[in-house]
Amino acid sequence: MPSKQRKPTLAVWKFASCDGCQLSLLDCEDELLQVAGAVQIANFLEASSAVQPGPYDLSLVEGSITTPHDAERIQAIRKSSRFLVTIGACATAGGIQALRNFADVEEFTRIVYAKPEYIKTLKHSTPISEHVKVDFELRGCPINKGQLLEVISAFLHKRRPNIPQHSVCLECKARGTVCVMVAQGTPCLGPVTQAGCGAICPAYQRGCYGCFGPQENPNTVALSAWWTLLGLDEAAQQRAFRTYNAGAKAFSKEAERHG
Amino acid sequence: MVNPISYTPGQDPMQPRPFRVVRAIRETADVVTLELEAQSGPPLAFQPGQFTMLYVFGVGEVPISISGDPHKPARLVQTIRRVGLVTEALCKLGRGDVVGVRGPFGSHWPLEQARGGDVVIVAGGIGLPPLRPAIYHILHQRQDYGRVYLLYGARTPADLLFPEELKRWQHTLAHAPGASPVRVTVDRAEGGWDGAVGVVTSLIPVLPIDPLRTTALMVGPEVMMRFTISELRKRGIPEENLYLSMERNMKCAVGFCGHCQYGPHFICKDGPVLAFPRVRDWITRKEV
Amino acid sequence: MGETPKPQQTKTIRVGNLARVEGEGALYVRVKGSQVEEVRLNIFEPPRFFEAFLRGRSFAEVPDITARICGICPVAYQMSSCQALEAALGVQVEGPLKALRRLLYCGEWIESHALHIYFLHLPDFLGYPDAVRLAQDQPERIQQALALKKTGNELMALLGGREIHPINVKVGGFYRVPRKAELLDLRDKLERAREIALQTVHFVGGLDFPDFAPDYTFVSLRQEGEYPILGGRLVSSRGLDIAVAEFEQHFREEHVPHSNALHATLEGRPYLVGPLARYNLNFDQLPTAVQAAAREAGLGPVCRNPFQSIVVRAVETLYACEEALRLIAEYEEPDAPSLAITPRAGEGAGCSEAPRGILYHRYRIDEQGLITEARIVPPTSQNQKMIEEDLRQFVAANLELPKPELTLRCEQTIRNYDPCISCATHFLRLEIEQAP
Amino acid sequence: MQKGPFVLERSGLLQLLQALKAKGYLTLGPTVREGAIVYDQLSRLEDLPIGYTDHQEGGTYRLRRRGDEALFGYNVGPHSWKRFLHPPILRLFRARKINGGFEFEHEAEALPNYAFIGVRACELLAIRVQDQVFLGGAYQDPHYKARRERVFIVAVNCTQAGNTCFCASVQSGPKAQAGFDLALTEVLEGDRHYFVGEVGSERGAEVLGEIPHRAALPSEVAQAEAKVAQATRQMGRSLATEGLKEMLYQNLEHPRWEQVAARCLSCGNCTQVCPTCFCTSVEDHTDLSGVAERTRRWDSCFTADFSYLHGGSVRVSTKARYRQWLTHKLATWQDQFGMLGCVGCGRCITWCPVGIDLTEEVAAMRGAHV
Ligand SMILES: Cc1cc2nc3c(=O)[nH]c(=O)nc-3n(C[C@H](O)[C@H](O)[C@H](O)COP(=O)(O)OP(=O)(O)OC[C@H]3O[C@@H](n4cnc5c(N)ncnc54)[C@H](O)[C@@H]3O)c2cc1C
Ligand code: SF4
Ligand code: SF4
Ligand code: SF4
Repeated sequence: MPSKQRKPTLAVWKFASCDGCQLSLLDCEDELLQVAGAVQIANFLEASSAVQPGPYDLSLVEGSITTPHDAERIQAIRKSSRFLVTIGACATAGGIQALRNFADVEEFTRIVYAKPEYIKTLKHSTPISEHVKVDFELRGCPINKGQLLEVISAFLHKRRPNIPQHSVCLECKARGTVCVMVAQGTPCLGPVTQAGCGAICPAYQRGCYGCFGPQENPNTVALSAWWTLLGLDEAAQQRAFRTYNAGAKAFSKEAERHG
Repeated sequence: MVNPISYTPGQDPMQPRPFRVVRAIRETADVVTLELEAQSGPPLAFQPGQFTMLYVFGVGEVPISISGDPHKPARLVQTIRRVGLVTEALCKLGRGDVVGVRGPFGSHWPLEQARGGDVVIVAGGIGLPPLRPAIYHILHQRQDYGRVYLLYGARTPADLLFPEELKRWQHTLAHAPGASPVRVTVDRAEGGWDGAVGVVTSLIPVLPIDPLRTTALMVGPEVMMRFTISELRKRGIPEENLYLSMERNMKCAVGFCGHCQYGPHFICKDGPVLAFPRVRDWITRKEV
Repeated sequence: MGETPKPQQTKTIRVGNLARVEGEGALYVRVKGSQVEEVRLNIFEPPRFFEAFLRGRSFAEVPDITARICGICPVAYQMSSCQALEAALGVQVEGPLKALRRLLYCGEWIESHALHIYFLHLPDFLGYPDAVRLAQDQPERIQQALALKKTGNELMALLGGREIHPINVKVGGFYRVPRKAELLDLRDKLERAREIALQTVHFVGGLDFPDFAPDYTFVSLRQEGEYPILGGRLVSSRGLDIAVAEFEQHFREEHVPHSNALHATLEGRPYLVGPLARYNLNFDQLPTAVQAAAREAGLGPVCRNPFQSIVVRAVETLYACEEALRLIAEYEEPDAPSLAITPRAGEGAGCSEAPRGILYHRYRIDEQGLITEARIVPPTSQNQKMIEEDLRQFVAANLELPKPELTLRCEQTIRNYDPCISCATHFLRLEIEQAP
Repeated sequence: MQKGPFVLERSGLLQLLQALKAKGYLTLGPTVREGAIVYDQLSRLEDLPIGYTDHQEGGTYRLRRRGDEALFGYNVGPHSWKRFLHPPILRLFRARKINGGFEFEHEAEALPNYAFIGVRACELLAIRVQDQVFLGGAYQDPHYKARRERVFIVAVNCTQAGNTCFCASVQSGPKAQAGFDLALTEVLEGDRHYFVGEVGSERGAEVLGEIPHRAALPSEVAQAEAKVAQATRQMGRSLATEGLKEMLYQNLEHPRWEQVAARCLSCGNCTQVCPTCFCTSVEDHTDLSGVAERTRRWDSCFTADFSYLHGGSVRVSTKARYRQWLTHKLATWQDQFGMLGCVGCGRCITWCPVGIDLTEEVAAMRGAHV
């Protein structure tokens, strides 16, 4: 990277989330200093108290929109970002907190808070793309740090990130894992889930639980028909589609079928 | 014509050779022609209709037809329309920049068989550059061919490629004075255009040709080629004399990646230039 | 800039967005004359309702779901939920499976502590906005910190499948257990990490600390024979000694309208959890080598200065490396990766030592194994009241400081706790506008 | 050199492994892992799935105990040898920028010499099919070539058929015909346990020469042949190959494609487990420091990217993707390479997570057509 040029500025933002996706950046131990050399970290509260004003060349946005205040905040962030990438299931699909979308938020509030009258929140947890234009969505709960680096270096080199949208099964097979659904009858969401994690669940002898959200062409109906043969009841099927990407359309639609 | 260099075993056909941009010509708002020279090693000899894989460092690699003169292989000439990331990066290159080149790949226009007869060349949009080497070759051996027509359709007058050459070809391609071999049409007339407006296929019914001794070469969007074929068939040109250049996704260009399959054909090695009978059963089908 | 407060002058300290903490929070302090009138650690991290949507989920899904409360300490959530659910289901994980859990947890301690020490806390002491800028002057130090942190992550990735939100933790054990050889592959790295941790102890021991030593009530787990990570009894520096299941009889959370935080109290008083508490209540359980390192760094068996928590974290990191090496050396592959579990109705509580302190979970399940009630008390919410107390005391004692420095010190005071706001908010009260 | 059939005792197999290792081969073969028989390193006979067999159905695979001590009493599992000859992920080059241009970094690839133990007849043909793809045309893939040239193949004839295989109907097995260095048929008869073998190459003869063996008796040869014949009779599935290509070409719009598309997950497993499927994607990356890298990885015609042209995929529907796959295997492959793209191993049937069976699809289309 030529050092004379102004380095592109990077900002990291947080909405309703667990912090894990931001942490993925700090978890890039081997590359962190290289990232810091290639971009100027201009706003990353979790990591730095030096905050520079926008506009920013690249904004990474973590978390979903769950409050009216956040709904406004994201507009301002979009305005000050040249390129906006959402990171993680919260930001791309509403996250686990989108489970409220299928329930009564007020009841939820009563369960959790002693004095629910103090709690004001939106009825739905929504992905960033429902509020502003998003330039690229990086999936995962949490995101894969290799993919995060790929997105950052693609941005720096003005190329398309190599982020496949096909099923987890392709990664599973590349890894040489034995299919847990075929060999053990374990229900697996891999065939309808987007790759990116490295197919870790089947490699650890369990079914994929869908944290990268639906693949590009998910046939959830056919998969769930097979699960029924494997003995999974309706309620369990519904729960399987209602986790970290419950708000993603293909999954929420499928979950509804098992209501 | 020089024979293509074949790949020497032991060398990886997936590894590009660095070429330097010696000239970048902005043809239209979204089309650039690059003239390239090998940084080392022999120049890249090719046959009209062949293509290369152009690699922009770190960005990606795409198939691009060769648009230069096969008789002047010292300079590799390629014309690119900016549609996505790699083509955008290619269009931004300037003199002195380096690109990777692999090739030349694929089949070529049947210029030998076409000798002695009429030739109809039909180009739509960015389809003209892959046909230009054929025109150059015909011009080089003009006496070998009968009547030669170039039917060329573009979106707007501003999108017309190589306008100077089109004018020149009007004379140089002519088999007789006033023959008007170059016939251009646009979808939308703009900026004082007084030429033809409409689809390129509308130019076919009136062409003075000897159908049984005519060879047709065409490049353009698949729909355009389908209609062109049907018009040419109506004129009575035998289907084995119709040639088209096909496009499919391509990752390797040497038949390993499988992406460019089109029915039984690999566009990278059986094509891109294919005689119509070979695609007859496929071209009318969806999602092949 | 360097103004000193005049009598009766009102001064406010406002930090709109706290940096280098996990999650989103703000600080508000109002001082009138020499009187600290209001201290508010304002948390605007939105609520996420975990306890609510856990209802109706299968017990088997809980460790995966609760991990999502916090990306910084997912293992802690998984471990506390597993222990609570196992108590409810009447099974107990012992032997190599338990050892593997402890090992996985060591990974999280190493990773999380290294992150806090070098990336969140140290820049305060050395006057840098962040570790990246610190790295420009002291590249080696940060590279070592990264190597240390990475070793923690590798341990988690091997045992958990990945560093954040591990996928291999299961009620009853694991989905897949590592082969001994896989663990042995990590030995060299852990030995290197131990060296770095030891250097870290020495280095942070030599930092400048303000004199400040409030009389805390410390609370941690304690179990004979080992430094607390998983399970044990709950003890305090004021003589509390109870089973985890009795937690809710002694610890209360109040939803206070005038404050933004839900205040946890022990017998009505604020208390402190986390590294300082663990250290003070369990110094005797540390291996001698680790005790010696602590002493060399200037720590006695008791340390009450929250600014020195950075040293205690370093000591605990050293311990976690030692412990990991011990666990690996003693590991024997179990016959099965997990205990067989038949769902049954029940209730159970579990508690483990997250890097930031005790994390309490309680669940009630029905006969099909579905959750009917869930309760989660994370460390940061327990420390909430204590942080505000500290701020109040610290500001009162340091009113003469110029405002920017006082502000910085206040922020540092908060960072002493390594507060994890993401964790806290699943039950904190928020100040949020009316929903449309 | 051993001319006719030979006999190797059970213990001779260990000696064979040791001889191959001594010659510097990395011995790979079937072993039990994660509930299936996969291909991995073999160092001892105990690494083999002794006494195991596999029960296979569409979408289902289960290991079972056989009740004897057979070393090769099962059929093919989820892995195929293509993982070694045509690895799932391969770096093709690295390049870095230098004064305006770029230069390639050449690193010598340290390739082991593989010895494949237990290659089935269908798999031998599958290797030949891939040879045709990577070595048979105008261009040769040097990566495949380097691996392929060094490989030592010990074939094992199937003495029982799997429930999803159909090698007999595509003439690829169950007996290995060519392409091996040594071929063995396992015989368990009363308390005798031995292999009847055949030499397929000079290299094979040389290795055999280093281990104890003897010429086979006609009765032993007959025993072995009977076992193989039994496999043919047991074959769980079949595929009528006559006129197959034409049948498919005539049925490109058959309603059956829609029906199978409704069940197909477009997950791509069938293409990954298939020992002949060769498609790859080529990806150009750069890392943060600007070093460029080209990698090649297994791809699948079931992805949207596979047929992407500027503006969108050519094959948008699952129907078009499944049709592409099946017609490629069974029809267009014949035009492209003069052979079938399917060797009848049945992997795509077993390892399709929802049990889609190409023989059934073909039969359905034939039924409606013929
Ligand atoms: C044989 C052949 C000759 C060609 N000749 C020319 C030419 O002379 N001039 C010209 O401008 N264009 C030509 N094209 C089209 C050109 O290859 C595409 O426009 C280009 O690949 C688009 O790449 P991109 O990254 O800019 O577009 P994006 O839309 O960003 O595409 C992403 C990727 O998809 C693939 N891809 C997309 N479109 C095509 C396509 N049409 N063909 C093959 N792969 C594609 C490429 O791998 C590309 O990098 C030719 C295509 C083929 C197959
Ligand atoms: S285990 Fe899951 S992800 Fe892997 S191949 Fe089977 S279905 Fe796909
Ligand atoms: S198509 Fe199926 S049966 Fe045929 S070779 Fe491939 S995996 Fe085996
Ligand atoms: S046929 Fe089966 S394995 Fe192949 S893509 Fe469809 S569902 Fe997946």
